[in-house]
Amino acid sequence: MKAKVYITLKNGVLDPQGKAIEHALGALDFGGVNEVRQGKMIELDIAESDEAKAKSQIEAMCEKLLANTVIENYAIELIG
Amino acid sequence: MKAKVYITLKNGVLDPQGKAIEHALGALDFGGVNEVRQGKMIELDIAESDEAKAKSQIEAMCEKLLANTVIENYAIELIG
Amino acid sequence: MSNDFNAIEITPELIAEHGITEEEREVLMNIMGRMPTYTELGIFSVMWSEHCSYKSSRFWLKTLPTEGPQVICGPGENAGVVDIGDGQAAIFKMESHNHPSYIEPYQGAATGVGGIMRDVFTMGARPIANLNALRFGSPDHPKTRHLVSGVVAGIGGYGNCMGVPTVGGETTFHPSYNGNILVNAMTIGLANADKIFYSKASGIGNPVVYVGSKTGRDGIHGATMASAEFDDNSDEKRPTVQVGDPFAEKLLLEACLELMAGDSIISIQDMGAAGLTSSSVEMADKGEVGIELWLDKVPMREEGMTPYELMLSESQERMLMVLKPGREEEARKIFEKWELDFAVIGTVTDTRHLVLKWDGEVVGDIPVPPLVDASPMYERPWEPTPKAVEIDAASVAAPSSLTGALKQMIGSPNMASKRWIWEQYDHLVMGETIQSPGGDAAVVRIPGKTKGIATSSDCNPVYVKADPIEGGKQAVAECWRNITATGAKPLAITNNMNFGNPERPNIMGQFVGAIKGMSEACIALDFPVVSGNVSLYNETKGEGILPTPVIGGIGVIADVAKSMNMALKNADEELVLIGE
Amino acid sequence: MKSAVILFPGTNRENDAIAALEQASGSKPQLVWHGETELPKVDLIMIPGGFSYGDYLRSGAMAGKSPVMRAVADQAKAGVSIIGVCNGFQILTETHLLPGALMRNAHLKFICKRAALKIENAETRFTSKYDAGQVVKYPVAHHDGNYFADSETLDRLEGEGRVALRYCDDDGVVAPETNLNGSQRNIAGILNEKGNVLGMMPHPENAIDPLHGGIDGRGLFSSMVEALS
Ligand SMILES: Nc1ncnc2c1ncn2[C@@H]1O[C@H](COP(=O)(O)OP(=O)(O)O)[C@@H](O)[C@H]1O
Repeated sequence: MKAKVYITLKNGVLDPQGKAIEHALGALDFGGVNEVRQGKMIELDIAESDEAKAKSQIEAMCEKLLANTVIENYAIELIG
Repeated sequence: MKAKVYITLKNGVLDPQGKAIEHALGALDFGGVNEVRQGKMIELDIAESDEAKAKSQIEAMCEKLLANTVIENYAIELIG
Repeated sequence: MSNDFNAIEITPELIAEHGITEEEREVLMNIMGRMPTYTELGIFSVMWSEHCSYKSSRFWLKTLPTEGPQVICGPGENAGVVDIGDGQAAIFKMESHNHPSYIEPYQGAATGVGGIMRDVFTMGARPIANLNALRFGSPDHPKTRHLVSGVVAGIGGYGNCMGVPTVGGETTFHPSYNGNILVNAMTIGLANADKIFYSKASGIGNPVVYVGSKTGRDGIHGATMASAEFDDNSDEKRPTVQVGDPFAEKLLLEACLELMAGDSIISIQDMGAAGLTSSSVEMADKGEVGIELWLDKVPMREEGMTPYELMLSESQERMLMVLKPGREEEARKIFEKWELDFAVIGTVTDTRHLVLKWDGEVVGDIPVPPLVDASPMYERPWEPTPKAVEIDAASVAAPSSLTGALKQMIGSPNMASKRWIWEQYDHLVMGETIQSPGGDAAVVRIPGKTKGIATSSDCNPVYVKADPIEGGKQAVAECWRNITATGAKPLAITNNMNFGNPERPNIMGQFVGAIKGMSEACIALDFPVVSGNVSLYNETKGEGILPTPVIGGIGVIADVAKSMNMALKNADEELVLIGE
Repeated sequence: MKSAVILFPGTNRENDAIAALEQASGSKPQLVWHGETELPKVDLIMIPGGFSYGDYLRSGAMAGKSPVMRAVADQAKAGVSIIGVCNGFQILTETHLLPGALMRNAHLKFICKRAALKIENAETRFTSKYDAGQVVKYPVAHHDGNYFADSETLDRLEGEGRVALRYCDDDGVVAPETNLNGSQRNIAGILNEKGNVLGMMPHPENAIDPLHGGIDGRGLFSSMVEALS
C-alpha cells in the first residue's frame, strides 16, 4: 500500500524557512504573498494491505520517527 | 487564495533523506517499508483570487524559485 | 487600568500557579500596594524565577573570586570581559539549555547556542569560538542515541550557519543523566577594550528600540499558558519550545556590529529568557531610571497578542537598545539593510518604574528597584557531603593483560574519541583555528596578530560527587592544565553549575562544596571567575544528576606558531612524565 | 589580478576568501553586496562559502536569484573567471552556470574535516600550478555537498575534462570509501563548458597557512594569479 505523510509545523511555531521564502518571493516581485509555511511530504510503500492496519502502522512511524511531535503535526493519506 | 505546492525529486534522482528514513524505519522494526521519498510541501496564501491566474502565478514561482527543476518536479493544489 | 487585557481575576491560586510562594506574595503585595494585574503578575513570576533571580545560588556565587588585573568586567553583565593586551578584550560566557534540549534536542541545543552568542555580541564582541559541554545518559539507554544526534546536529546547525567555529567541548555519559541531559554552550568573542557595550540605560527621554525578529508566542511558560484565555480554538497544546533561526541571528550580529562601530548606542541588552521583561528591567535598574514601553508597537508575528504574552515571550534573535536622541533613523537604516525589524517601542523616564502602555493606556506599572532588590534570595540549608570511602589501590586486582585494559579504556564511551561529534561542527570557518578539537585545549588566532586564545571546558562529575570541594578544585585545575599544555597563559574562567534540587540539603551541600573548591583553586591559580550560569532542579524521579560544575577557561598565547599539541612528532623520542 | 568577492546575507567565509586572494595577488579584493546590479571590472569573481539566506528552501537557491547573480552570469558569458566555493558552488548550480545540483550529504550530517582530493585536470586557469593526478588536501565543511547530475551530463563532464577534483584517499585512489558525501563519481569540483567557471565544495582558502596544517590551497590561488594577471 502506498501512502503519503504530510508534516507541518504546529500553529504558532516559528517557521524560518517559510519566512525566508515569503521574503524571497517578495524580492522577486511576486506581490501579495502571505503566510508561507514549509512542510515535508514523505511518500512510502508498505507491505501491509489492510487500510486500517496500514494507517495505524504509519501513525506509529510518525510518532516514533517521521514527525517531531513536539513542534509538528502530521496527516496521513493512503493511496492504495 | 490559499494553495499548496508539492515538490518532489524527479525519478532517477537519488534521495539521501528518503533512504535514511527507510533505513531508520527498518532499524525501528517497521518491516516491509519501501521506496521512501522525501519531498517538500509549501503552503501559501496569495492575493490573486482568480483560479487560472493564481495557478499561473504559482507556476511562475515554482519555476523561478520554489523548485529546482533540474532535480525536482512540482504540483500545485489550489484550496480557495 | 480598565483594559480587557487585565480582566483576568488574580486569585491566590493563580499567583501560586505562577510559582510565587506565599512569602513572596506578601512581598509582592507590599511592593505594589494593590493586587497586581495579570501582566504584572507575569512579570513578577519571571523576574523572581530561579532562572532570573538566582535565588538559591546568589548567596554562594558572591563568594567566588572575580577580580584580577586582567578583569575588565566580572559577573553581572551579559558576559565576562578580560584584557588580552594590544587594546583588545575577550568576552565570554557559558550557558545551559538542559531542559529544552531534553524535550526537543535539535531546537533546544540550537537556541542554546544562539542565546550564548547573543550574550557575547550584545557587548560589542564578534564571536570567534564556540565550545559545548555535553552530558548524556547511559549509551544503551533507549533515548540516548536520539538525544546525542539531535543535540549535536542542533549545535552544528546553529553555529555552522553563524560562521563561528566550534572548536572544543566535552562529551560524557552517565546513567544519572538518563532523564536529564546537560547541554552547556560557551562563546568567546573579541572586542576593542575601549568599546564595550553595557546594559545600563540612561538619558531621560531617549528612545528605547527593538530590533531583530518579530515576537511570537514562543516559550511562554506552560503553567501560565493553561490559565490564560488567549488560546485559539485549536485543541493542540501550544508548544513551549522555541525554534531557532540562525540566519536571522547572523543578520542581527552583522547589523549590531555595524551600528556599534558608530556612537549612537547608549546601552543594549539581548532578549533571552523572559525576553522583554528581563531586558527592560535590567536596563532600567542598572541605569537607575524608569522605562516606558508601548507594547502595541512591538513587532508581532501573530495576531491578537496580549501585553502578558509580549512581556513573557522568549522569541529568539531579538535585542533591546537605548539610543542617543535623534539617532533612530541612522540605526533604522542599518537594520533595514539587513532586513530585520526595527521599532521604537518606548522611552527612558525618570520615574524608576517600568510602565507598560497599549494604545496610550497603562496596562502595567511596577517600581523597578523593589522588583529587583526584593527578589528572593535564599540561604538554603545544606549539609556537607560525607567523605567517600577511599578505595585502597592494593585491593584492586591488577589487570591480567595491560593491552586488554588499555583497549577497554580507549573503547569506553567516556574516553573514546569524539571525532564523530566535532566533525559535524565547522571548526575551521574564519580561518584562524590553529588547534582543532581533539587536543587538550583549542587555539584560535586573533585576526591580524600572532597571538591567540586557548580554551577548554572541563569537569569530572564523578570526582565532584565523591568530594565536591576536591572535585570543584580539580575541574578548575584541569581546565588550567589543558590551557597551559598548549603553551598559553590561563586568564579567567566562566562556569556552568548544573545540580539537582537545591531544596534538598545534600544537593545544596554539593553546590556549596563545589563553589568552595572552585574558589580555592581560582585563588591559588590566579584564574578568576568572570561570568557563569546556574542550572538547578536537574532531576528525574527524585534522583539528582551527578553534580556537574563545568568550567570554561581561556588563556592567551603570544605566538600561536609556538603552541604545542599532543601529537607525537618523531619515532624514538623520549616520553617524560612530570609532576607528582 | 584584480578580484571581487560577492556577499550575500548569511555569507560567512568571506574573510577566509579575502585573505587567500590577498595573499596570492597582493591586492585586496573588492566586496560586492548581493543587491548590486553592476560589477566592478575585475579578472576574477569569487563567491565564498557560508549559508546564504540560511540555506533555507535549498542551499544557494535564494542567493541564486539575487540581482548580483544576473550580473555575474553576464560576466561569465563575457569570459570573466568565476570561482564558487562551497555555498558559492551551490549558488552557481542554482543559477545554471554549472550543471547538476548539490544535495544533502548521503549520511545526512554536516562534515568538517581535511579531505584528500585528486586534481583531475591541471590544464585549467584554476589548477595549472598542480600536476594532473596530484593529491592535495583542503578542508571540507558542508551539509549539502552531494553532487548530482544525470549520467548523460556526467559523461559529458568527464569527456570534456570538466571534472576538476575528486574525493580520494591519501594515495589518490578514488573509490566509494573515499567518497565523503555521496557525490556522483566522487566529484568535488567541476568546470563550465568554456572553462572559466569553477565550482567546488572543498575550501582551498582554509589551506593557505602552515598553521592551518597545510598550504595545498595556495596552488589554486597562485594558478589564478598566473593565468589572470
Ligand atoms: N561536544 C564536543 N564538541 C567539540 N569538541 C569536543 C566535544 N566533546 C569532546 N570534544 C573534543 O575532544 C577532545 C577530547 O575531549 P576530552 O576527553 O574531554 O578531553 P580531556 O579529558 O583530554 O581534556 C577535546 O579536544 C575536546 O575539545
